[in-house]
Amino acid sequence: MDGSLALEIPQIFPEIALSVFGIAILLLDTFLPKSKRHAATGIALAAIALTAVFTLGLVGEDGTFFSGMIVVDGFSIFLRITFLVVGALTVLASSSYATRENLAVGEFQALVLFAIVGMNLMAASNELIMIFLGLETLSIASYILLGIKRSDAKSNEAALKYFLLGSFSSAFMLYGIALAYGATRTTNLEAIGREIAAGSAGMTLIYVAVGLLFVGFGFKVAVVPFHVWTPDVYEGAPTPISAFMSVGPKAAGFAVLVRVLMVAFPAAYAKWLGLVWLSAVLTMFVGNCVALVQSNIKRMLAYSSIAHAGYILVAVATRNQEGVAALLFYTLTYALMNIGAFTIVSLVSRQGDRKTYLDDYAGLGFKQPGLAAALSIFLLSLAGIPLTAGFAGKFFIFRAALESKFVWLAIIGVLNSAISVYYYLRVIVVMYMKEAPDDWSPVAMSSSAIAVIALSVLGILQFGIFPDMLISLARSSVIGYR
Amino acid sequence: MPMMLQFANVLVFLAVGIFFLVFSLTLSSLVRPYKYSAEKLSPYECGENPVGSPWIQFNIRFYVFALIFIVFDVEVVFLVPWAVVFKKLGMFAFVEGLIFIAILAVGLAYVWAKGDLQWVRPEERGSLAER
Amino acid sequence: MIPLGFYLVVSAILFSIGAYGFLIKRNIITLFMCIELMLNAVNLSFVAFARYYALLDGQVFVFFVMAVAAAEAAVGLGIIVALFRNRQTLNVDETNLMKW
Amino acid sequence: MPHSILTLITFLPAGGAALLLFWPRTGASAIRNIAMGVSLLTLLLSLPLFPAFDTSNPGMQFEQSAAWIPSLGIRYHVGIDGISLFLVLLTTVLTPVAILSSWKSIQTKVREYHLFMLLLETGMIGVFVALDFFLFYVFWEVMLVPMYFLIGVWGGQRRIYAAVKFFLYTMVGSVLMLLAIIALYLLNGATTFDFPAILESLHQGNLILSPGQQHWLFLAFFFAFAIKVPLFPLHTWLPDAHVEAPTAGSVVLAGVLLKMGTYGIVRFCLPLFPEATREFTPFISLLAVVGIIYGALVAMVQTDIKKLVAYSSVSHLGFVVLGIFALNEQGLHGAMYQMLNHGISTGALFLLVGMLYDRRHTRLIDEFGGLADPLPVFSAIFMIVALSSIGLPMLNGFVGEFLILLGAFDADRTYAVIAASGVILSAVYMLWVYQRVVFGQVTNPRNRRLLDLDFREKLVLLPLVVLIFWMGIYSESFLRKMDGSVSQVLQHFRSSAVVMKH
Repeated sequence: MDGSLALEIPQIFPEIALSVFGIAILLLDTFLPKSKRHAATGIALAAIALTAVFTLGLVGEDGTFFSGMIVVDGFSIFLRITFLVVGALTVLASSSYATRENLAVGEFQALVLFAIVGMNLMAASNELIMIFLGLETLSIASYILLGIKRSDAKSNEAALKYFLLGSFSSAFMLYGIALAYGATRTTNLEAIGREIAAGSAGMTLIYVAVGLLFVGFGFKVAVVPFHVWTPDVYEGAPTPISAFMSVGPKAAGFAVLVRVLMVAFPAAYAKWLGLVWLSAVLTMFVGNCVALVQSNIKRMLAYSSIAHAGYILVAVATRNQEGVAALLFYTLTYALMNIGAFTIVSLVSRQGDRKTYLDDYAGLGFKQPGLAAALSIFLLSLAGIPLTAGFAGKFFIFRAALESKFVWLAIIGVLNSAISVYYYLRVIVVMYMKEAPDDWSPVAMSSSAIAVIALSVLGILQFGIFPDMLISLARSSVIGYR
Repeated sequence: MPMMLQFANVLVFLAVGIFFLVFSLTLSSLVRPYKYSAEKLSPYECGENPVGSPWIQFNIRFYVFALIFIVFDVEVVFLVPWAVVFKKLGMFAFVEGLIFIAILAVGLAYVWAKGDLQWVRPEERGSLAER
Repeated sequence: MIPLGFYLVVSAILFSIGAYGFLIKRNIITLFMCIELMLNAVNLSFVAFARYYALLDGQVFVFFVMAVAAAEAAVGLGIIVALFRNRQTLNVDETNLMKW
Repeated sequence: MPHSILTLITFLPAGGAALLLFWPRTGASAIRNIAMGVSLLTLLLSLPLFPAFDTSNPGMQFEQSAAWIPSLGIRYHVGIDGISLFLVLLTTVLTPVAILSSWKSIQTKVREYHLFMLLLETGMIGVFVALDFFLFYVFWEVMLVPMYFLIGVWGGQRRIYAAVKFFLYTMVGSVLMLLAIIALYLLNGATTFDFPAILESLHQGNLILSPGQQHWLFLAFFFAFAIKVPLFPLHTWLPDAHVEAPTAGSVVLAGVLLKMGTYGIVRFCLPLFPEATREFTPFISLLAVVGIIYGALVAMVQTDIKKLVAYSSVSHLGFVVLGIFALNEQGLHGAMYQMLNHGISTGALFLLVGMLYDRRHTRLIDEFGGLADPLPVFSAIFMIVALSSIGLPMLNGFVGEFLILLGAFDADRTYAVIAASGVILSAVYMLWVYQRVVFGQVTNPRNRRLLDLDFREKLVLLPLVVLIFWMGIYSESFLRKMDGSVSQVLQHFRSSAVVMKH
């Protein structure tokens, strides 16, 4: 057995590489003199690049490995790449942030790498145990990242709230796993699917299990009614980490949700569809309507990210390949726009994340046109205006919804995106149509932040104007998926 | 129903235990004399007079050590089963185990280098006064 | 021997106690303990199932859960310590810089 | 004529905008010249379309089609027929006029202003030339953004409110249209977003829409267009937007943006959903007539000239919709013609109001009076424009309204009669405001020493006045170009109606 296992190690090279580099960065951060520690960023980026190479090396090696624990398929590879993009942008954004807030850069980057490991394992896991481990790796890393500003009470509070609710939700998820295991004698997703199909499983247990799992994942991806932690956590967290939290764990959570629901519990579709449908509608409405009245832009983006989780749930509900492809497209592009927006927010918020209110953006439009234009593009993309990736993503999702006859879900969705335009426009209004205060202090830019913003803008326009490449990729990677 | 019988045994034990407890306590309370004095009512402090409140704040360091300890204590959970079937698994598992231990060792080194194994962290020496 | 149902009921009760405590208690450490209680309730049902089906993987799962719980405990205590250093309180009602 | 002419015309302004983006913000005059030059070049490029347009061919001309998002069957497909030809020309004419008109009045953030102006032109032309649903929707939405900024940044007191209201109204309408577009695409076998192709398969009977589907799809499309027109109950965004927008913005808004709604109805609703069109015609004509009367009456009581003009557009667009839903040649011809008239005369009116405002920084009617004395040229042109918007024979307005009433009379007499009374009302408020502003003694001393129109302002108004006369006298030369396409629309309409029957 050992031989075969040893042969399968290449399948998790990406994760191994990330972990090794993460540990290396930690040690460097400890033993190197302070002056050399900023090297961590470069190393982290190198690690991510290397991992990307390994991941792309897996293309075409579809199959399950480590006795069914790990699955390699287009879906998981696409997601792994997505997570690497998220990670790279986060690393870039946080390097300048960490120096500004004088935090330990090394710890920061290492933890981001560990978080990526967790997300990758989630995307690639074919096993409830692996899902749990990946999720916890991600969660524990993100607990620390949220609280990394040890002397800042808001950061502590964000970390604490996420920690308590996070572990609370993992308990629910675990219980769901336990019941699924009890009902089907296995924790392997495909095996569970087979057992249920064979009718040799107690359906009551299965339904309860699905419900509990949905609660668990619902917390992670912040869908109503499990969203209450989101605004506080995003507001209190170090801004690059808010960005990371709003895209990385969300995408990973949705990936797992889709895989579990479609591979393990297709038989319970009729049951979980109701959950997803209702939760999607609630999530869109609550997210958008509460976002309308926010004055703190970080909270506003938090509620907007809740709303976007709602759109993604629409894609989940469709349960067809179009839907999953749309989900992949959406999570990647959403990552670009949200990280971009949060990066600008963290720049504008100045040292100590103080200026995060709408009024702090007054007059930005003509004081620093480039920055404001970029933020406008991100916001318009979030609002789903054509020629931005946000529109393309919504377009694909609603197309999938209509294709599987979810007309009302689609109508509610588009009306919500019309509502959302209002609060995204509010920021643009303040930037361009209000005069700057007299005590205006220019926003300090940093090369790495500029890189993040530029990359995001380019990505958004690229995938917005010519989405063909990406959507075809997403489609081909979900072939035969469900 | 054999299982119920097993429970019956438990019940008997329970009853007997409770009986002895109640019996001995009541008996002693009946026979013993009642003479109160300040010394007797004070919490037992080796005959010394109690100083200050018993509710004192533990030094936060204890928590730090506790949570460092937890990690290594869980290590055993994995090492014991690994050690038990160690021979059957062979080289691959052996290497894996070593890697596992090595990672934890790195963790220990990290904690050590950060100065968390000292009772008073170097950078906190200055602020020791108000502790 | 005791039927599976008993264990499941016990674990369900423990889990509910944990969840209930999490929702009503105010001291962070207590919340923490409630979560641990829930995790161990889950462990109980895992072991019970594993024993019942005479499968080992359920018990292996328990190991992982324990390890993860320990790691969470470590991080959680760390967060709590940091919070206490800043706020001198462990009452969740007083950790309310941000309100939704 | 190169086959990519339309693409050139569409994206030339965008290119100019890109140029401005990298132009130093200092040197406003240079920026103005660039913007003016680009828009004039666009105009020059678009003028040859008029003679080159083949009257005998009712179909699409100057077509260009290229794959854009193949995996979804989305193509970059542009082309014009007799219906869109004039709207494109109208856009290319009005944009330089608008830019020239804001030569003096816009002094802040000049670069951004002209940047948005040019982007807006690209968006507007794009809407009229796009033949792929997806492309159409993209232009339709993107065009909102520059307009939103034009109103919101360079507008009047309540500009932000007006801008956001304008954006949200259109947004709500168009998202439903998006769903309808996707639905149409899926019903047609999820192969193409190409409008002619979908229309074809509809006529071939490959695509059969059940009455229910037609019903809802029509409503989704029509709602979006009706907001844009705006049709009576949905018009409330218009006065705000018009009053708050800068002069050039109002000109473009009234001149072109409103036409997108009516254009969309003619282009998409009629051919695609004939039965639903029939089903809703009485209701919509009613709304149109209500709009005509309501707009006229409200315009009558306005104290602000600009608001008056704004409400007059509500009334005029009511005529256009009435003409369209007369569903016969005269009506549709009249509607098409009236679109252009309204674009020109209302545009001119807004320009005149703007010129007054530049002089007195007020638009209240009471502030003026006896302007004929200090401002003879202004008053003369104002008279011509007012008469054209009333619909005096020999001027452009007459032809359109006459044809519309003719068509409406065929369709439904009562509506035609009521609408006719609307014409009289429009004469009342126009002449009344003219009399109050221009005739009589100079009541307000501040008006005594006003300077008459300078060369630039005359230059701004000249093309519009010329068009007013030309279109009034040689209307045939325009109608002939439209004829083929208009009758084809109606014939599509009837033929597909027949297909539906069986």
